[in-house]
Amino acid sequence: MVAQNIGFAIIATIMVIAAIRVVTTSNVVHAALWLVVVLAGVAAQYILLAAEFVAVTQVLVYIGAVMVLFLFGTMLTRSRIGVNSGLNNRYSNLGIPVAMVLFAAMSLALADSFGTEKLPSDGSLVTTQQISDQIFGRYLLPFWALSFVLLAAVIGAIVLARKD
Amino acid sequence: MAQIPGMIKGLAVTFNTMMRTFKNGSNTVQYPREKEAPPIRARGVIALHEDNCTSCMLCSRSCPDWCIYIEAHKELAPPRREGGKPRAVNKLDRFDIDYALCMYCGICVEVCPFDALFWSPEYEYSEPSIADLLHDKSKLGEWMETVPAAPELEVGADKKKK
Amino acid sequence: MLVNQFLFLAALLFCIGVYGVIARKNAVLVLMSIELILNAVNLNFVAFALRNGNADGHTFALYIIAIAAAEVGVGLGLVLLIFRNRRTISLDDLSEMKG
Amino acid sequence: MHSLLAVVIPYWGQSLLRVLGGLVAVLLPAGTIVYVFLFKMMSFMQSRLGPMEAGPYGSMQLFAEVGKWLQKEDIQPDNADKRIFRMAPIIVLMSTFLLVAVVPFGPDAWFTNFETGVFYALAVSSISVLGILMAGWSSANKYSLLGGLRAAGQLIAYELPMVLAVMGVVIQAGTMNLQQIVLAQNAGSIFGTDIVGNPYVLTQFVGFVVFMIAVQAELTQAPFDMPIAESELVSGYMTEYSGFRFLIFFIGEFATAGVFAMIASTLFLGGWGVPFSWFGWTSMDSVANWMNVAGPLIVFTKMMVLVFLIMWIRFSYPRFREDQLQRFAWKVLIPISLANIMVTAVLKVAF
Repeated sequence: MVAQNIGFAIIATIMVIAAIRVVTTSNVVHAALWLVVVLAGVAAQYILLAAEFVAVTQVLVYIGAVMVLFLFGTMLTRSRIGVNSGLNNRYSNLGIPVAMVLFAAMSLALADSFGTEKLPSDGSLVTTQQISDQIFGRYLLPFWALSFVLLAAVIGAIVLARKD
Repeated sequence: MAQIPGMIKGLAVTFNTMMRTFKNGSNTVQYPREKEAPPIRARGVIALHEDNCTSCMLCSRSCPDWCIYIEAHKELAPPRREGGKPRAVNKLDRFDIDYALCMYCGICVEVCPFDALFWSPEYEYSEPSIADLLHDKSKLGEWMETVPAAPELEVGADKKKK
Repeated sequence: MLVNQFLFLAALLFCIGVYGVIARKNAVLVLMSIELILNAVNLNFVAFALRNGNADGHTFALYIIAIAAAEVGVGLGLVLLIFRNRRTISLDDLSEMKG
Repeated sequence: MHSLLAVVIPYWGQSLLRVLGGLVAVLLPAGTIVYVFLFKMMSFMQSRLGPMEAGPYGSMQLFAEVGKWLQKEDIQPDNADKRIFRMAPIIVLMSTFLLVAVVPFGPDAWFTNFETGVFYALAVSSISVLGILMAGWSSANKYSLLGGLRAAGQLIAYELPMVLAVMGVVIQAGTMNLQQIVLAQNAGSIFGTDIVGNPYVLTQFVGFVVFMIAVQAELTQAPFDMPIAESELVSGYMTEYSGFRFLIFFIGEFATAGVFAMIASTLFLGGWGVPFSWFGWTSMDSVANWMNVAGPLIVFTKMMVLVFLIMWIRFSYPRFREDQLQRFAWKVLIPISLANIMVTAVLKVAF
């Protein structure tokens, strides 16, 4: 149990620092790379939570595809090396109190409802088969909806990207 | 689909070349160990036959790279006939070819009216320093030893007209 | 491991993402902040899946990952189109309704 | 499952063995591939002998090259984003090391026995794209940037047919665990004859061809080497790299070729196993212990065969144009692999 907590603490610290760098750094590509660190940390947390399949999917889809798309997009829109001013808007200082209040509210709610409840340490490992049974059984309708969303996204992206 | 036979043929070409190299050895040679005999009339290095040179400067002027440097002075030579006037002849002081510039076109050899320049097939004269590629008169004279005898004319070729 | 440690981490990521959405002007950076928010939500789903001992959370985490991929695809398509037409991807400059 | 040659090894010893094994499993194939294929086979296919001076028959050439690269000056462009520039090659190499972690080398000789091994392999192989994009962007060089963007576009496009080709194997084996896939192939039978087991290269031939083409593209080897097209982009994303940073890219390229070939041999050629019917084995537990030693050699042999294929194609074909490359992925490979999945699924249900 202790080893897992130490792992959690290290990964969580790295994730929070990286997430703060994502929203404060003054270079778009650096922000994207910090975001990669956050996403890899999330994948590591999934492994701590015994969610192997979701972790691997996270790496495959987020790091392998989404972040590459991001980097692609930023590089195509002329992101320069070095500091790029003007990434924040006029209300940027407004964000800090909003985020603070939001976090305070959430922590109160979380501390109130879960307190020191422990995760089951001997929880049975969720197998890939269980997940697939869920996807193609109980949650088939959202899966269909999702496939239509993806199809629409593909068509939409092609339409947007075409020159004429 | 129509390209597939061609693609397989392409793979076969490289594979057959590999097997041939295994069996018969390569088309290349391992240079410092084995040396290929240069072909006849190979253009290796230009040799100078100093006695034939009259410092006429034709080679130097026709050189596209200006890599031939000639300096000479006039001297009085004894007359040919008894009691005649002494002749003025050009005495060669300097005849350098800068092989760092030379492009081995051979125009100087062609243009020389007195057969003072010859092609030699020697090619191993690279130097660690570029300045050493400037061959002077004596070095160019040494190359004369390596100049082969002129090969036989081909059948039916015109003899040089006198 | 406590349930709350994961939930607090997710809440923190969520709030950082919210700050990013409010504070950033660059469209790509706003999309990245939205990714942070989605990941915080996913972390919650998976943590609750372990707490409740079933695979529902995993399933929906996968669905959200797929949705996020689609969102980024379309979002970046939009950003590129805007960049092609306006030579800028600053959201403040896109407030007018003229084409 | 912790008896290697019937010797019980403590946990720390196993971990140490795994780390060392990982290093060997990445670097040894890379060196062998570079010497046997890049130096010698390529030369022979061009009717020349290749390096001959360093060591007998040029066998020490590799060490000479490494020495040369290590003593070169480490140049970083003035305008480069230095930190990212330094990180990029390491990320590319890291992807290779993560990839080798799931390849099984014997009944007990594996690094990790991941339940979703195939999926994991496909996921971590895509990390190298990040390193390539980082290298291309941070070099502050338009050729590098173009090369990086081309590489990213190509690698994403060919990732899809690769995943889809593997799906056929996963459906037929009914598992994503590479160890189980090896077992399914070697203990299986085709229509009752189990003389060669059931290597999926026979039943999944279409998948195998698609997978190998996609591997060729993922490695940016010759018909697909548009990202480093030297006649137009100098050397693509590697243009600004020199010295040991280039060496890391170089090792990464050929080590990844080796590891991908290992994965392909595990998926399609039966991996570390020999057909179990030869020795009368029936399950994983009845496999003799000496397979832990013979297994790596068998994997290595199969890897060499597959790398020979990859390199043979690399040395034979001219380069695709960028639009041909993309069209080939989206209009040929993906439909074929989708059809392959459909046919496999239908047959799996039917039998």
